[in-house]
Amino acid sequence: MALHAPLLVAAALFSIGVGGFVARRNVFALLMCIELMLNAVNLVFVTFSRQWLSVEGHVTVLLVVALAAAEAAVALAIVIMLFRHRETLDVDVFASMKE
Amino acid sequence: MSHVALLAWILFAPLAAAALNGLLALRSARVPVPVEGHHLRPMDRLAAGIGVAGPLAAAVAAWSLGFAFLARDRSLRLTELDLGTWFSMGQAHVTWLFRVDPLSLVMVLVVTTVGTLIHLYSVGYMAGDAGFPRFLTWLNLFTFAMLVLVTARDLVVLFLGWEGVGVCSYLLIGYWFSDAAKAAAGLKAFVVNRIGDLGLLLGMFLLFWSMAPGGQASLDIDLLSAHVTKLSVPLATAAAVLLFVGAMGKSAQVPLHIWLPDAMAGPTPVSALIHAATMVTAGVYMVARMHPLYHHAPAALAFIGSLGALTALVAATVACTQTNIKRVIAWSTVSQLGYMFMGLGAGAFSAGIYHLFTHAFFKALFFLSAGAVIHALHGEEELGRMGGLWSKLRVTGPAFVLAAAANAGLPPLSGFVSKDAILVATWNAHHPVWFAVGLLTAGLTAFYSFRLVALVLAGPPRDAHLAEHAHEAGWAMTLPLVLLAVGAVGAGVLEWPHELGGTLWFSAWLEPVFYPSLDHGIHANAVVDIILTVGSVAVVATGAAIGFSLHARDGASTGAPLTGLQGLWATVKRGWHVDEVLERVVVRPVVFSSRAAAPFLDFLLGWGARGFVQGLALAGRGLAVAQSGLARHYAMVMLGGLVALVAWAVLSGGR
Amino acid sequence: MGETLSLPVWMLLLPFIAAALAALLPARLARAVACLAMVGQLGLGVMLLRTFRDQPDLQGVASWPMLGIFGSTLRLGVDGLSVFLLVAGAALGLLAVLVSGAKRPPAFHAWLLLFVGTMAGVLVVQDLLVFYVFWELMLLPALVLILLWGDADRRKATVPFVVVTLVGSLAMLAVIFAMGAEAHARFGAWNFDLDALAGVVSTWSASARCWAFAGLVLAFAVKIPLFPLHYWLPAAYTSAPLPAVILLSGLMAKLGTYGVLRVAMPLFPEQAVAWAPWLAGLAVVGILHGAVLALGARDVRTVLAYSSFSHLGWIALGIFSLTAEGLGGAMLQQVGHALVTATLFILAAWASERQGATHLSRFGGMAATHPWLAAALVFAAMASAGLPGLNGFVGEFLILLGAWGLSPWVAFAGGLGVVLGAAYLLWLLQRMLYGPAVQPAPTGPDLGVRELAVVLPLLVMMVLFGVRPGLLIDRMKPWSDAYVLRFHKAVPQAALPTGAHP
Amino acid sequence: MNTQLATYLPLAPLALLVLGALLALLLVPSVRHGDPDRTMAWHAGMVNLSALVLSVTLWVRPVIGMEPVGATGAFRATYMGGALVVDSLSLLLVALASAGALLVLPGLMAAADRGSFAHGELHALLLFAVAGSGVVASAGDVFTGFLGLEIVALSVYGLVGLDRSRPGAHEAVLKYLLLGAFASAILLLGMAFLFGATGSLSLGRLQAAAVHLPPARHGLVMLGLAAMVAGLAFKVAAAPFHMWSADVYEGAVTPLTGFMATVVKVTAFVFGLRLLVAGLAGVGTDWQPLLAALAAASMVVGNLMAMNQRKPKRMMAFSSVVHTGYMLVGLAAAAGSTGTDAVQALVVYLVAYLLTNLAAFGCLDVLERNGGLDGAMQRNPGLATAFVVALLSLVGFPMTAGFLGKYMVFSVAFGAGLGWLGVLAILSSMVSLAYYMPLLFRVLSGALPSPAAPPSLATGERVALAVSSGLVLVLGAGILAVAGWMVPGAHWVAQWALQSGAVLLP
Amino acid sequence: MLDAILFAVLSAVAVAGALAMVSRRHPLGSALALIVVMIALAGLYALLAAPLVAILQILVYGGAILALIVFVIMLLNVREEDLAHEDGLRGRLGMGLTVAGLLFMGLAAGIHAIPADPFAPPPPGFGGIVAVGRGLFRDYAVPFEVVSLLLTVAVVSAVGMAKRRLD
Repeated sequence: MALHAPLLVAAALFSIGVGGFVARRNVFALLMCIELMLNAVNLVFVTFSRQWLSVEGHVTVLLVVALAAAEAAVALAIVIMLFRHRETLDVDVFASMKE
Repeated sequence: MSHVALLAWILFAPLAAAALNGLLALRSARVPVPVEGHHLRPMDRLAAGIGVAGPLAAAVAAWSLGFAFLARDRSLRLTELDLGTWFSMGQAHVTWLFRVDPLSLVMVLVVTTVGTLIHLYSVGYMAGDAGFPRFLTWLNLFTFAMLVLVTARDLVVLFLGWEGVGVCSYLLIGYWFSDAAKAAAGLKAFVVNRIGDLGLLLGMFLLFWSMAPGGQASLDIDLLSAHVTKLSVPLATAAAVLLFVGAMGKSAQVPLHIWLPDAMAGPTPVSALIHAATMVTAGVYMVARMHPLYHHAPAALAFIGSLGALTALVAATVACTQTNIKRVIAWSTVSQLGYMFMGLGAGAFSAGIYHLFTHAFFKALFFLSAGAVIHALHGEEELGRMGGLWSKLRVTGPAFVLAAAANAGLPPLSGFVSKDAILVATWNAHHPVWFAVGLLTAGLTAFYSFRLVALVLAGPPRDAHLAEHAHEAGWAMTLPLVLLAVGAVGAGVLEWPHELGGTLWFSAWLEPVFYPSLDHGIHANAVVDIILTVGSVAVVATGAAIGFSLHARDGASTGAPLTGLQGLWATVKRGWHVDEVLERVVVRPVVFSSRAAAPFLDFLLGWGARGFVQGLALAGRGLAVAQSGLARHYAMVMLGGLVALVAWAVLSGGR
Repeated sequence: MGETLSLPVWMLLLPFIAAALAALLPARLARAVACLAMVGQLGLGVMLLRTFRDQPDLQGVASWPMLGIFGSTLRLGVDGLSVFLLVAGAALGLLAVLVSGAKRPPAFHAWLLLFVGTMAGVLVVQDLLVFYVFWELMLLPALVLILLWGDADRRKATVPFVVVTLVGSLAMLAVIFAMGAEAHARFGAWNFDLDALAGVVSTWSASARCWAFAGLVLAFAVKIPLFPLHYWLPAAYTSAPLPAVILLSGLMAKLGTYGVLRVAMPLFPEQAVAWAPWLAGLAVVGILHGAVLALGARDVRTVLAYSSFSHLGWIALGIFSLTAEGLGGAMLQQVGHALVTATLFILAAWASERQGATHLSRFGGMAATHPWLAAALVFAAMASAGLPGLNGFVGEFLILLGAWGLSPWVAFAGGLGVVLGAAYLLWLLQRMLYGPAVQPAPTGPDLGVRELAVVLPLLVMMVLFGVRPGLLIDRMKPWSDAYVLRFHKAVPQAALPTGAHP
Repeated sequence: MNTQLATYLPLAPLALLVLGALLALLLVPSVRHGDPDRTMAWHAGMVNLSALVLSVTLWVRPVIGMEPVGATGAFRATYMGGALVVDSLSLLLVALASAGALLVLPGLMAAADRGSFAHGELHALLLFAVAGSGVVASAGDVFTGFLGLEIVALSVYGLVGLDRSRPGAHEAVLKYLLLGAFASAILLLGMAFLFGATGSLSLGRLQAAAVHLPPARHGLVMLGLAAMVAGLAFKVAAAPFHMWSADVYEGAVTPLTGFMATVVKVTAFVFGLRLLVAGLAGVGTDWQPLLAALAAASMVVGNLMAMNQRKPKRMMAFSSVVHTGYMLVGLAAAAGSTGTDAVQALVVYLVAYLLTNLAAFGCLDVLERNGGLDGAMQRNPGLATAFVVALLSLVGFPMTAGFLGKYMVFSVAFGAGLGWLGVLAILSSMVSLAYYMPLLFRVLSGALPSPAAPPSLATGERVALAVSSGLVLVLGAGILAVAGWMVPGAHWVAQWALQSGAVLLP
Repeated sequence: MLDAILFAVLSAVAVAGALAMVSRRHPLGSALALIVVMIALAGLYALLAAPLVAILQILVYGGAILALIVFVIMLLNVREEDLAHEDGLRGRLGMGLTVAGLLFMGLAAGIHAIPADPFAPPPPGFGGIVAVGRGLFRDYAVPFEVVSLLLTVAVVSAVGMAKRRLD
């Protein structure tokens, strides 16, 4: 099994996440898109540590997972706050500040 | 007293007088003392004393210097006063160097002598005027500037005098500044003169730089005269013409003559001193002073002569039509100046200067007597309200007639001699056209001179009331008239033609200056001269007769003598519309650009600068559409950036 | 290499110290301090002139080591070019303080002093970076003086003034950086000393030097101002308070021409020669344009502002004629015009406050009501019109003479400025002083003793410098001769104008 | 004390910050007696102050365990096999961060008193943010540094989001968080590729690997570089990754905006220095054009956007985008030069920028609270003067820190063969006049709003503004710091910056 | 060989799940799709000799994080109308995915440039709990500690914001 395939999968997942992020309006969808991107990154890390045969990649993946958790926590807190505030999950509603 | 000291006296006595009077003027202007009638206030007496003493001292010094010169060998008739460097930068080195030689001395004598008389006259004439000390200040200052002009050895110093007299003339024309029109006349005089001065300046520059390669870059008149022959003729011609442009401004040659008639707005003594006797002749003096240059540039001489002839004729015609006594004389002055330049153009420098000399006397007399008339009529200047004053003005009348006769050139008065000399010179210099013009002008001159005499003195008064109260002026005014009359009559002796058993003392006096170029060395043919003289006298006599007879009849109008001439008469009376033409061609465009064009240009500049900024701001607004406030739009832009970066990485990745 | 504290240094420091004092003291004291400081400054200037040797070299040199990041050493000093401007600056500063009303707040005087100090800095430093620093700082007092104490439409006036000036000097900054980087590459250390830079840039490509010269000239042309860059000037001059105007038109404008002489031309002589005819042309256009505008202007301050613009054109013309005569005339005119323009602005301001208006349609007949003021005004106007015997003439004469050396046509066109100059000045006098007295008639007394004490010395100096310009010009001559000579060494003779050959 | 322990002394500032932050968490609930708010404030202030003092002291007098690097007096101490590094640069960043926190603290407390925050979370999160930049400062590998950045980011999210008073706060924090997470993911992707190329994320090994990189791996490095630069560009708000900044700056309470614009940005730049100049020095020629492009884009876009802003805060946001462009010019120049000049210039610019913007935002905060900018010079000369100083420094007017920074950065740009970028920077300075000058004019001669009440500002704010604007002037005066006539603040900063550059060199 | 087939299947599932996730309108649907992706990824990790990571992936992600998300969705008892009415989602998605496709092509090109050398056989215990744990707690203690700090901050911010009654 070669190096390219997993990387391409990761790239695909990442791009899909990005595509979703720029397209969706539902805040949960956006959060999940970010999770998807992070997972793609993890795949890259794992792949390369498989290649270098170093566990550094694995460790990093674990830390990234933690990071993802942290971001998710704050994000969800914000979502709760906003939902209480405006009764909606639509991020496009929050566009009062612009040119 | 040493000659240098005399020269110092000549120069600085008027200056000192000006300074003292200046203080008085400031004082009196600040603390006005009410004037009652035609009387001198105490301060005015003081001012009068100073103001007359200054030029008088100068005159005395000048005469004694003159006699001292006479006593000397003609090659030694030279005195220089060196007051050190004025400024020195690069190759330009200018010194305060004043020099009196026979030519300068003639001018100095004219300025101081006639000047003194006019100062004296104006004491009477201006008595009771609120600004009396101021008037004398400027008169004195003018005398000083004029003396600087005629004694300067360096063209730059000469230029100082040149502009100095210009300023004094400006101040004196606008002396009654509360009358905006009078002040404006002064402004016009100064600006028109400035145009001439520019020519003079450029001429100096040309001379300076064309001498520079030879290492003789200098504006010292004598040095220039010494080296002028090294110049190529075209260069010399150009320089000569440029210098003459200055003379055109100062000496009121067509088309820069337009300021002189308006200058009559000034008090009459001013007209007499500045605009007849002295300042306006500065151009003539300058050209004569630079005679080596002009000899080196015959084309320039021809130009000068032709322009002089033109001026003489045009001005004479206009003079025939004027109805203001002073304007008649003013135009006649322009005409006479043209005469002088015609003489210079013919290379007859001494003749030109001689006419300048005599003209100073009889024209001053003309003006002063006219002034006396005006004084007698309480300021009335219109011929239409004069006439029949002969009986009233016992002194002024004869003086007026004498002045007119001299101006007309009736023998044996001085005017006849000098004018005849010029006519003969033009003929001998093979300029028949100039001669013809000169002759015609002589006739016209006689015509308007006696027209004036007739309209002022002869016949029944046109305004009985005015004539009733007409009175002769006091001694301060009549004495100068008498003395000037003597000069006007007697000055002819100095150059009485050989043919009539005279000797050319005047030419001889000037010979060391113009030698060897005296009258192109043309040996006058006595017979021809006689014929010419007789012819000219005949023309003058007829002109005089017509002029007098036409206007001496009672009820003679100041208008066109023949009804057929009405249209032409009007045109001529307006000075052939030169003023209007210049107004359209020069003044209006300048005014337009100053009021509209130039400000608009600046507006465009500012607008352009602001427009640039506005353009940037507009571009910014274009960018701002992306700043929609929607997170996903921002993300989209970021994504675009990321794609660009990645693409760049990939493309540049494979080394 | 020179001591650390010399007269020029003191003249640089004194205004700043005094400014600090004045800012802290109450109003009356502040004015007194400012007055004293300027008197002291003038005294220092006189001492400087007494000790000044008539040599082309830099004198009263002081130098310190600088922080390595900024350069090697900071040299200060004066030479024939700067010494008189420095003294003139002191005199104008004194004048400005004298005519600034007693009711001005302390800050006003502090800013005035800062203005003088920064301009002194521009004049004495020989390090391009520090020169730039003072050059920019100079703008700040000007800006504040106009913005805080100017008249109604001051905001409109300052925007173009500040923006145009800053843009210009930023162009200079770019050039300075490029040169500094070059020097750093050469010596391995930052160095902005003018002499050092002159050696550095000489190796640049022609096009690079061309751009650099353009950048520098742009910066200076804005201050002069040279023709297309002048549109900020009238508004700034008219809306600034009188003391500020005195310094603006009296000295700051001259610093533009000073910069050209001190920085642009020595660093890039070939470009200077190549561009001289065009720049001279712009100067002439400026002369005529300014004169024509002054002729048409309807506000007394505007007339004087444009007249100042026109006269600065003369100075620029003299410089770009590249002849000893023109240069000398320009240097003389730099001082002479400072004198005349300050006098004119002061007298005009006094006349306006008596008339209660600045628009000329409200003037008239002042010669009758205020004869002494009128006399002074006529006198100053004549000096400004370049009447021989007064201080305006010699400079203009030499400048035109030099201009002819560059090209007769330039001299002719510039000469038209002489005519127009007379025209607009006399037209100004005509409208202010002559004619029947207007209603409402001007109020207030004629010139008082204190006013005379201010203005009489100026008039006397006009005559003095008119009759004995040698007092200034003879001491400038060694410098200008050396300058022109160095120029001839720097460039092929063929490139120089006909008049420039010795 | 025994040397074993003494060798850990250099870690003291970092440790202090972290422990201080954690202690704050304990304090929040536990303080009952007295005024808990003041206690928290004192705590935060003290921790920051001592961190500042400690780091400066350590810079002035290095202790055991800090080996000198090069001849510039720079030093470095490494711990846990290079996982933690304390060197001149890290000390500088800690000093800057804690100083910045100190300077915004009074403003934030005033905001808290107005009911924006609860003091407890405010101070805790502020301390965490500073601790985060401490982590970035001392991170021995890229991932740790990134985590430090995330700590800063998360605490700032918290600070923005906690604000009750401002309606825009929620929207601001939402955008900030979503886009921030997006950018972090991109950054992580780049990091992953970098790891793939070199097999490690430790800066030391990265440096070694980048020097002699097998051509086969080059493409991978470029890929990672592109993605990481994109992520970093978001953190420093460089165009086209800047768009969040305007909205977030507007939404956040002004002192907090100041903190974001200064400390956060400076921290990200230090991370960039570590990653690019130290880690990837070997491939510097590759990332130079990347940064040059970003710099140009930031200057152009920032200027064009700033010109049209009505609200001063948004204007300042875009102006800080422009300044990011200037800093990127310095960073790009650092790639070309083998010497330390460019880094020194950039670091000096960072300091100047930090002080200037703290002063500017501080004044803006107070002025906005007290009747706007117009005519402030008449109402409160002191405050207005501070603001004018800040503005002039933003313009790059001589005798201000801004000029010092621009002078150094632009000239190194010319020196590093980036002349075109230098010229562009000058042009952008010209254009920037178009939006700085109006503010200046408003302050100096604007129409006085009625009623013209003198501003009310706390002593702390007075001190903060005086200190920041004063330091701006001190730095600027450095150019005339001849013969030791005046305290050469610029000299010290330049020295520190020089050493910071030295420690980055391989 | 078996690995290859497994890999292909799992990647296909992952990508399909991802596409499903971004295109589901209701967040719950997306969440379920995401879980599928997670599990598929776990499989890939296992194939890439990262057993521990694979396990943790399922535990933490499949368990914790998504549970959290779903929990919040439930907690807020979002009604249909509260959802973002994603009208025009298809269009936006098409657009977004196109641009993202550009990104993918870029990345793919970059990846393609890497020499595709086959993996060496992993040493025994590679990616096992021992190895990773040793790495985590010895060599990478610092980042580990920092992450703990990070989590603390996150908690503080989250609690601070979530507890606040909006007034």
